[in-house]
Amino acid sequence: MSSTETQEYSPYLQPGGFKNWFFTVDHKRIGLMYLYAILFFFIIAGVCGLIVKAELLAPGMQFVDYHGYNVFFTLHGTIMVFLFIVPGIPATLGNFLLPLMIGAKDVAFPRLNLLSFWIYVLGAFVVILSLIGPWDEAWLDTGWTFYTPYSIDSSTGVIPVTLGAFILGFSSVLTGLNFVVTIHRMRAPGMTWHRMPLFVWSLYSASLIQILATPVVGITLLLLIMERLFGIGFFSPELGGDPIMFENFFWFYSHPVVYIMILPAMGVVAEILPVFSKKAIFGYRAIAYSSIAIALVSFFVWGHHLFVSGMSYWSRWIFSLLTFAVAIPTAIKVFNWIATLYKGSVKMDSPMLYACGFIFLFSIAGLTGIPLATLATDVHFHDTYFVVAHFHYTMQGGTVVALVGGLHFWWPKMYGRMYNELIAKVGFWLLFLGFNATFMPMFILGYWGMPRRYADYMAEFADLHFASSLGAMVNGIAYIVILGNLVYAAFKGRAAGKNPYNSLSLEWSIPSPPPLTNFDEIPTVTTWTYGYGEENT
Amino acid sequence: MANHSNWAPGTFFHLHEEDPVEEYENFKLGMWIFLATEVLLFGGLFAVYFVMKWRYPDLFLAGAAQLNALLGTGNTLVLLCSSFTMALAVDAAQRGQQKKLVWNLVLTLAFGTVFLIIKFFEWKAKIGHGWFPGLNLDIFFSIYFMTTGLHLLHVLVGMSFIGLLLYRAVVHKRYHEENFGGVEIGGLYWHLVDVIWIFLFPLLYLI
Amino acid sequence: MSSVFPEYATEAARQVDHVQFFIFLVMAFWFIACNAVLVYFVFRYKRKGPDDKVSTVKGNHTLEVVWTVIPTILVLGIFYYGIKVWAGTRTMPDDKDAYVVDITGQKWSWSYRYPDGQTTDQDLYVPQGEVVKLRMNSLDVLHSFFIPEFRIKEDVVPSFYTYLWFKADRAGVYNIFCTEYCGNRHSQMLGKLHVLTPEEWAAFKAKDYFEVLTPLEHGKDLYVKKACVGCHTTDGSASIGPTFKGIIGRQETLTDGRTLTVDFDYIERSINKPDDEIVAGYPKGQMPAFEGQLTKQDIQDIYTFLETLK
Amino acid sequence: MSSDRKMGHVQDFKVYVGVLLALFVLTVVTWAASTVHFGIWNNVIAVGIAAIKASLVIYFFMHGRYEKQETWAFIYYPMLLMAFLLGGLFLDYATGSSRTNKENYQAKPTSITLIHGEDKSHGEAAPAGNHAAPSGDGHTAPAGDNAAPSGDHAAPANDHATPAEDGGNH
Repeated sequence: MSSTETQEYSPYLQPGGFKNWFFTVDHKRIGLMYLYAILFFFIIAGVCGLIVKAELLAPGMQFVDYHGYNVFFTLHGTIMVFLFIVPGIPATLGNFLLPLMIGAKDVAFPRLNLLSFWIYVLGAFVVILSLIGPWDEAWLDTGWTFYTPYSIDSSTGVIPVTLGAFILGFSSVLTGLNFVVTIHRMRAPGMTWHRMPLFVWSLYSASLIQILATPVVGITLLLLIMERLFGIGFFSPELGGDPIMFENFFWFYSHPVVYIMILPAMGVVAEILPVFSKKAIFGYRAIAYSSIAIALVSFFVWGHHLFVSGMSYWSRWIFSLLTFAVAIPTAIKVFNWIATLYKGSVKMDSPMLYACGFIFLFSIAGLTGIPLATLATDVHFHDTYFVVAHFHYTMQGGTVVALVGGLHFWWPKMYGRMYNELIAKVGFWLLFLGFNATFMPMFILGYWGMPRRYADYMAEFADLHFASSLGAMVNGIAYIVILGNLVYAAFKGRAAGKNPYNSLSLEWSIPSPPPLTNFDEIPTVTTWTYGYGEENT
Repeated sequence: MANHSNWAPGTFFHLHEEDPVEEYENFKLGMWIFLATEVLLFGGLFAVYFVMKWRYPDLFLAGAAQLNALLGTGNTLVLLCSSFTMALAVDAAQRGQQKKLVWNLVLTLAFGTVFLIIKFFEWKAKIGHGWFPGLNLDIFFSIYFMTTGLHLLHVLVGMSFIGLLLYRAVVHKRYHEENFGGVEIGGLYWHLVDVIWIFLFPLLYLI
Repeated sequence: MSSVFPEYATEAARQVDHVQFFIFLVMAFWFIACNAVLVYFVFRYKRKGPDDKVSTVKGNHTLEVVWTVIPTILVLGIFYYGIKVWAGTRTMPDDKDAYVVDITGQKWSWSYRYPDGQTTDQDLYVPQGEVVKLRMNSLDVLHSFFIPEFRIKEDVVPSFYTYLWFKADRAGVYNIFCTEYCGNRHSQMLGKLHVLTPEEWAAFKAKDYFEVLTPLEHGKDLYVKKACVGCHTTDGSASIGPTFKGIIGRQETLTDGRTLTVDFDYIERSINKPDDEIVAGYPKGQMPAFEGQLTKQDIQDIYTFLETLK
Repeated sequence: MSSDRKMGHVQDFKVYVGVLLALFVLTVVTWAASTVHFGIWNNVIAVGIAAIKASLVIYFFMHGRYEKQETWAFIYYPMLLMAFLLGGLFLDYATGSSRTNKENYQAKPTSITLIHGEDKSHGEAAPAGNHAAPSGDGHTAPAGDNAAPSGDHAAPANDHATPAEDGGNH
């Protein structure tokens, strides 16, 4: 046990009060503030998603008109991507756990960490600002991809949202920068690169992408704003611009950003599996290096978003080949996770349930990516519901399930209280059922050629849409159950010990909730964080 | 900024202390990474430049002919000198020579303002011809105003950064052998601004 | 092989179905294999007590190499098969005698021009068994021309021509979708592709395929085909554009304050150049300019249709 | 305070002056190289000399020579990404993009016309359709997928005027 504190131990949550939260530079509090902000936006975007699904319940327009449907699917996309899932795991669990896992007192630049949180809030405010104004003038209806030339001559609030996304880009770059410097320079003595937890490896590769991809979308959105304000002719065809160039620049950022979303989720799963199967992770270096490999390869593959936009023959040929290069490291990770359970002693608590659910859903997501990478089939599946199902399996089935699993796993560490295990399991199965009921029919809709972003559809697609919309309602209820359980546990849960799941990782060696300066004195790390087999002799 | 005692620990004004050499190395690595993002920001613009040059080659030749290469070369030389004096300023801070540090910072700011003045005349000439963003400009001048405008913004940010360093060096006498990190960071940023102009000058003015 | 795809109508589509079926087999195999092993491990190694004997294996290099090499080979195989089929569908066989149709996409309606100058709206008529090349261009924003039964799709880009080609083997009526988001009525930008048998095709070329419409019916048909229905209602209810109920002879005040009674000249001027005289209170720039697409006779027919709307 | 490791490295004065002179010389060389017309090679030369000047500044002025390998990673990798971005873009544009330019469609009245004053109509609203002022851009109207085995015929023959042009005749 670390030497007793000079003054008695007080968790990081005291002292409270607005001043101490508004000006805090403690990475744990900033992690919590991010958590509250992104869950708030998750609920808003989720409601928008449910409105979209409610509208698709039956052919014909029941609840909203065409413009309303376009507004809500745009809001669902924009808020989910820029405000919830890009900050997502790195900003919440990443901020909270990175210094704890590598044995540091705080991130490299604490003030910059606080600055990037308030830049995030400013960006979120500017995005929400676009909703102020007349219904058919201000509410953005261009889809979260802002494709020109529609986003140039659309009368709706493109400028506030793109400006907000530009500002959020800064917050994401600064967080990435903070994490990379922290991992490079502030690891505890003895914590070599190959003794770091795999969550830190995945945060490192996600931060690399955040740093290197975000500036390109920053300049693209800036050019879009300039084009709308000053009529500078980069993207609009009348002024000699090329709308496909916008697509190229947008997806040069937006494909790496989907790997920012999924890599930390893979890191969380790689943390949960060894703890609940009491066995060392299988192929530590394979998983660590495939995280970095995905981060590097993710910059070469954006062309598959433009397969049908009139690209040249050889351009499609090469981008299809490169897109398959991303499938290999992902496959290696999945195999290594499954091998981790071999000859372990598996305890199916709720975090483990989420981790196995992640593997199940993510294997569907990964495998349905193959027809989208193959040119022959992608020409048919492009911009149909097959793509919608594919990326929801990756984002919701992957990232959100891993985020919720991670929250369950580290909740005792964050708040020092345990959640109700039964409700958590019920919540998982409700989510699993609702999610599959929503998105499995969409694959078949994609086969039939039902295009994306359609407010109304022809009669032959009606029954699958009906089933999918019902599933979406169950999906929504599941989140209410899960988040309610966690929030209740944060206040009234029974006290959790220092290490309820007796994990060997560094963050479980300090009392929970951890004191302000994490470690009394920086620990020297001598063993590997997954040495489960050896100790118990 | 001194740690005000009445703030609770772990807040903006009451940080835990870090070993100065450690902090210096962190600061420098962080700055280099930030420079990488700036390079990619301008990289996106240069990519637009190359694509549009491919699509409208003679439009760009005509546009470049329209620009005043002499002013461009002048600007390049001015920025190179400002980079030189900035490097000397960092060198002076490392050696702890206060007077040389202050003089070099002042010289860098002077070269910066000369750059701004030349840029002002150039833009005034362009606007005189009626090519100003907002008049449905053609591609070349859109790119011209976009790149030089963004670069100008970075020059202004860099100069205010150096102004802050000057204020701290003169009033607080903060920079000496043991604590010159701030000057080095300012220098890195200013050199980046110069490097971007080095790439921008031939592409826009000469070819 | 009963595939979930809609019935294929071209040889190229049949091959695409084969590629997808092959990929589906690969997907199903790996999915079932991985998750069966996972579920087996979960139950086989269920935790019995706190100090179970646990293996300390950390990794296995040969296994790592095996499950890197096998997916790589598999994935390259899929890539090769996919590229070979796609090259067949994408490159035109020989386009000297291809039947070229010009397609123009504009906000929320398709219009087609045939080599002999004939034009149709919304519905495309092509001969069976002949190589047809579609040369596509958009007048305002990005659209995308998609025929699910042929498994072909290509974006329609303003200021550029993009092309698609197919050889329809089976006559019939197929759907046309717009799959690139193009604004308010993106979901209504539909059409039908009629693959005509040789004798129907001969009738179509001789221009008597369609029964001759009276001016009133032709006006009503244009009202639907040219997507006026999207923004102008006939029952008086408000929409993007002014309603057509009782429009003839109505007093309208324009955005620049002038007031005028709606007559044939105003209708013709606002059809050709809508943005010059917008009625106050309605958004500018929403209505595409039909100048050059509608003859004076067409506008006359539309006018006769509007007169009936009291 | 473990200050045994020295902070930063000091270079002597001559290094800085030498680098400055080299930069001046290279600027003049760039200007000279641009006056000679090498066609496409002009771009490569200009970017090459600029890259040399940039590496001089990074290596000496920014003390790049003392930086560890992790910092140099963040100098090289953005350049690699730029190469990929440009490579991906020109893979599409240069190898015969299957988007052929509409034959008589051109961009806005260009600065060429403004200079020679032929087209005084600058400033009027850009008509949505086509413009008269042609500025040759032969590059973008290659024969469709000229890399593709068949390669459909060159820019469409003139008898199919663009649909928006002549009225539909029944």
